[in-house]
Amino acid sequence: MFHLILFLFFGAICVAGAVNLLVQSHPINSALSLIAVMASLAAEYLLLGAEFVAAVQVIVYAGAIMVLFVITIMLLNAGKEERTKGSRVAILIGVPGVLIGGVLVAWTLLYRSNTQAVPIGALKGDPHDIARLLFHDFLLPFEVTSVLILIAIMGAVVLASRPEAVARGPRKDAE
Amino acid sequence: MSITTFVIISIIKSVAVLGVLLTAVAYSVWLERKVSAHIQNRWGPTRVGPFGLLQPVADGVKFIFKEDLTQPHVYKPIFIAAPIIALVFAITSISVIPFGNWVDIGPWGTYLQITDLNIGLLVVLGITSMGVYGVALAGWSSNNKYSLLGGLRASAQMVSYEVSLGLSLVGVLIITGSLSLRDIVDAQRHLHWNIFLQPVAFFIYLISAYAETNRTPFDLPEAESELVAGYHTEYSAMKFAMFFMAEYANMVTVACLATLLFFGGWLGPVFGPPILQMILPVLWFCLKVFFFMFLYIWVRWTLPRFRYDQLMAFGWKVLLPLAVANIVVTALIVAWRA
Amino acid sequence: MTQFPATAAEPGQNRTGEDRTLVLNMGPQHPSTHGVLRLVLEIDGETIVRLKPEIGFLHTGIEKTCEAKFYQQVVPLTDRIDYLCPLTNNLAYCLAVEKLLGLEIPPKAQWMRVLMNELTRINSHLVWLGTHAMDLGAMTVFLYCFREREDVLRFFEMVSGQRMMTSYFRIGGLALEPPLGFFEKVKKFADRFPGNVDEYEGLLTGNPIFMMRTKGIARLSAEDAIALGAGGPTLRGSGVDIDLRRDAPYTGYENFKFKVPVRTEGDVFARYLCRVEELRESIGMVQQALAGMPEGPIKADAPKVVLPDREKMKTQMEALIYHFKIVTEGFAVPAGEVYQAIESPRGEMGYYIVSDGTAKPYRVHMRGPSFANLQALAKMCEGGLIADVVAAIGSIDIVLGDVDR
Amino acid sequence: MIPLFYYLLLSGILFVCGVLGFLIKRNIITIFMSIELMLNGVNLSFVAFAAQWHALSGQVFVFFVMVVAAAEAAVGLAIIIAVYRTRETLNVDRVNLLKL
Amino acid sequence: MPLDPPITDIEVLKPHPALARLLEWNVSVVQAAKFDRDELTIWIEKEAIREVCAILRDSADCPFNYLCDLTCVDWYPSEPRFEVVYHLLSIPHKERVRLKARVDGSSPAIESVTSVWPSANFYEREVFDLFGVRFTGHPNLERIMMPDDWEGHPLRKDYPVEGYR
Repeated sequence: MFHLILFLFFGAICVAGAVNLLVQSHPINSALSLIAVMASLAAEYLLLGAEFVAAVQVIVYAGAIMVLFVITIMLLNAGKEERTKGSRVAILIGVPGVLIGGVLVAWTLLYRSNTQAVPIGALKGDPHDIARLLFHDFLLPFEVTSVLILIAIMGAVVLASRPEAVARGPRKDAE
Repeated sequence: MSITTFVIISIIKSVAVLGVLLTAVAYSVWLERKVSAHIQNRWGPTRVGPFGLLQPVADGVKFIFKEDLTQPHVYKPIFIAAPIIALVFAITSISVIPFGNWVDIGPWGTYLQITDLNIGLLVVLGITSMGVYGVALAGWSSNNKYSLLGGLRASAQMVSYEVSLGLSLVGVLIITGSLSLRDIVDAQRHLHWNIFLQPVAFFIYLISAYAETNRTPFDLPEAESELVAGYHTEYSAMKFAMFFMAEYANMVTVACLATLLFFGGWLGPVFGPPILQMILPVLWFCLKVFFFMFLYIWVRWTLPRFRYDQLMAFGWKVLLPLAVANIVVTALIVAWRA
Repeated sequence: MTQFPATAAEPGQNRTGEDRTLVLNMGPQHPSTHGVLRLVLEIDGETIVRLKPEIGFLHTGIEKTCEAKFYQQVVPLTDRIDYLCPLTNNLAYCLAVEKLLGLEIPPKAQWMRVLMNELTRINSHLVWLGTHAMDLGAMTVFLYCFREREDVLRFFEMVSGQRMMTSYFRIGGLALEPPLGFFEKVKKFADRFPGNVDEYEGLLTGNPIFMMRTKGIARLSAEDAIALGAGGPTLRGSGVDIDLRRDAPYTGYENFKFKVPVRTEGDVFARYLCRVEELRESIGMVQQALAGMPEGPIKADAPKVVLPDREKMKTQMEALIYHFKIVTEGFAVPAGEVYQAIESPRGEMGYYIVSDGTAKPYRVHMRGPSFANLQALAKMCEGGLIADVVAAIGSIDIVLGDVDR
Repeated sequence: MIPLFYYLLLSGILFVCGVLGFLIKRNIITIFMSIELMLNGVNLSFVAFAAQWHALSGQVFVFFVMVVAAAEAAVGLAIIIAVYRTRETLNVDRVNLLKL
Repeated sequence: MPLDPPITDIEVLKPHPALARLLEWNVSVVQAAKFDRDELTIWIEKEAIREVCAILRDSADCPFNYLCDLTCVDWYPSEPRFEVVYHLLSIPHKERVRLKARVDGSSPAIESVTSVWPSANFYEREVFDLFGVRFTGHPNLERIMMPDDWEGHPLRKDYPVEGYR
């Protein structure tokens, strides 16, 4: 019961944040609501017993990725979103389509809701076990992603630095 | 233990820890003023109470009664939210810090800790990493160029140094094999303090922690000689006080963490009657934390500050490789021993 | 900081293409502009693209005021120009008028002038050192410096009754005899002071962070320094060996032995070292002045120009008449013009006085060393970072009263 | 005991919100954030299924998703900055030409 | 110490390096010279001032490479009303010389020496601000001390002490 209340509480924050992200016109507000979504998702993970995932969610998602977003918004001084007409097709067909799809999925889930309830903390997301899995069974994907992120870092540096700075090489101090 | 007792004890513990933390914050401000004064041939606060001991109260009253300015050009919701965010995250991170061992109070016994998570260290890191938002948003929402530069600097600095801070702790984790702060302390019994096993990691941690808490020589986000007051240029009264408290609360947290991870936490000689045995560990813990606070203040009033690019270069080109090397060496030794 | 929608902010607003720059207004109220200086910075990220000093916030029209005063009434005005070295200003003015008059100053007055002038240099350099270090984040040095500065100000108070606006040097000599016990106190200070300088240097000179912040920062080559009219330690830090105390001695500086510290690097650290070395040389000169202080009168023997002693005025008719005449109608100065330059702590301080033969100066112009040094700032900073601007401002040691006059 | 489909429902809602944001938002940064929202929704179902089937590999997958998201954010935001530098706008409808 | 009478005979003053260099270059630019109280003053044709400065700066045996000061004196009501005064210093030889150029009051203007010494920039702006003498060829001739919308030039002798009201 207690857990259900907690679930509902954080679930409500999640949904509210997600909706707020859509409604707000200023990107910084959207970013903040996304942070709220992520933080409450971390709480949901805790409820599911995935402690480590929850911590990483906060550190990586809320603490690093979203900081990048916020810095970008600050750096570009992004103002209020201007409402251009844009591609009508996306809105006219996409939005109802998505809504219908969402309703369908929900209906299916509710209709075939014979899945068991998830026992809280039944599966401890213990760092020890996760490490064993990550460094034994999933070693290759792990290494591949590490290469991926290295490439991403290099790509980001090249993309974001100015063209002439790249051509010139690192800035030399006087002499 | 029934759920009611649990809730009651938890609430009592939370309130007690919050009270202790806020007092510690207030008195670290007093300590800073006093120590800096003595470093600089001054007296520091002397008027309010004996040795100026009531100065924090006077400061608090002053902050409350100051006019709370909200400039017309600020982005109001975030301008108000930013100091709250900074303070809340700064205070929350103390929740998993253990102050001492098991204590028995009458029929009940408890750990001197609000909650013991087996990923306690990660929680502290996670929560402190959220503290960036307070600073960044304050800088952005003030709609002031100095604030913006301060906010950008702060967020870049904190994100960068978080990397080396996190990596410096990995060595300790490899040795201990646990993320729980209590386990880490327990592993340091018999003077096997991590400072002896992981000296490099300790210094990386110390330096990164200075940068994380924006203290001299890394206080660039609020470098008053360049950016007036950085991200809190436009803040006044209680909103400013919140940033101020957040800074000192972060200092306390970081000092606690240093004590727990490298200096054996509450471990120390314990003797005497039971009541003394209960108090002594807390005393050792407090003394060690006090030492780190003093170190903070000492460094601040001795060193000049870095330049921004030098700071970033130092973080990425010196601390990060050092931390990685430390991890590799530690891992190799541990593997060789095993 | 958006208080001044000046035209200067306009050119930076070109938000087209690659060079999007931001105009940052540093000052007039900013902790590290050392007064009411406004710097319009055009920055690209944190790099300075253009720097433009805007001055005049302290302009009080002293040059105009001088034209309406008697010669002796100008002395207190000169204190207010460079408020960190009031005695240097007094000295420059008095020397200029004495040159116009052709007055001979007795030796004791000259030696006292050197003594007080060097104490003023110490005072000024201490303020510079403290604020410069504080700009770079080292706050403790500031209070150490002000501790010693307090002693120096006490000496000023002893001789003149004022801590800052001393007006101690008068045309033809000094205002008063130094009080009893003055020399002993100065001696004690002079013996102690080198140890204090070691203390400051201990906090800064070898400090790696301080070196990182100052070495190679805000470079100024010797050619640029000369072309931009920089003076004093700013010039000597760039390797130009000039010191007017040695090269064009005035008020008896030829009797003193001192080294002129010169560094060739031309960066902030070189200027810092020059000034710290000057602190040591100055205290050496103070000691020489104390050791060789001659006896004798402190005022020139020129009753028409120099106010008589109080006692004489009350006992001798002639003295009373001269006193009355000097105070009410001043003294006529032969027509002509002089330019008297002396070495102030900041560089060449020149007083250009034109006399038309009456009791009031026809034109007084002060060549402020800070005014000249400020021009070099843009050259030093462009291409550097914002944080370097702070170091550069500190290193040229400007006083806005001297810039704006 | 919370039924699994509660989690799945929540995850679905988040995902749909992400898609909607992707469709209706015009600010390129917000669109990017919508993608992150979708990823988060998916992560939740991963963790929920992991708990359901007592298989930790679901949680491990979340890590990979996070790593990919981090890489994507780094590169994506760098692209956004580069685009903003040449186009002076963050509106996707004005960034529809390959050439300036 | 009685004052020596000023020497105004150019022939006597010839040995001074600055005057010697100028006479050697072009006799006609030197209007007059005066040696008074150990200081040499040379009056220069105002049209030639920039060239004279350049010549003196680059003079081989005694380069006057440092511009100490640049200011102006208002001799209202006599004409030519203004005297622009340049104080030069030779850093290697520690020699000083004062150059003067007379500018008449109707529309005072003189050539700028910023191309010779960049340091003249502020000084010329100051003279422009306070005396209203224009410097042709100055890169940024605007008010420096007074506000941009100030009326009049305060250091002129006909400027009322209390300002225009």
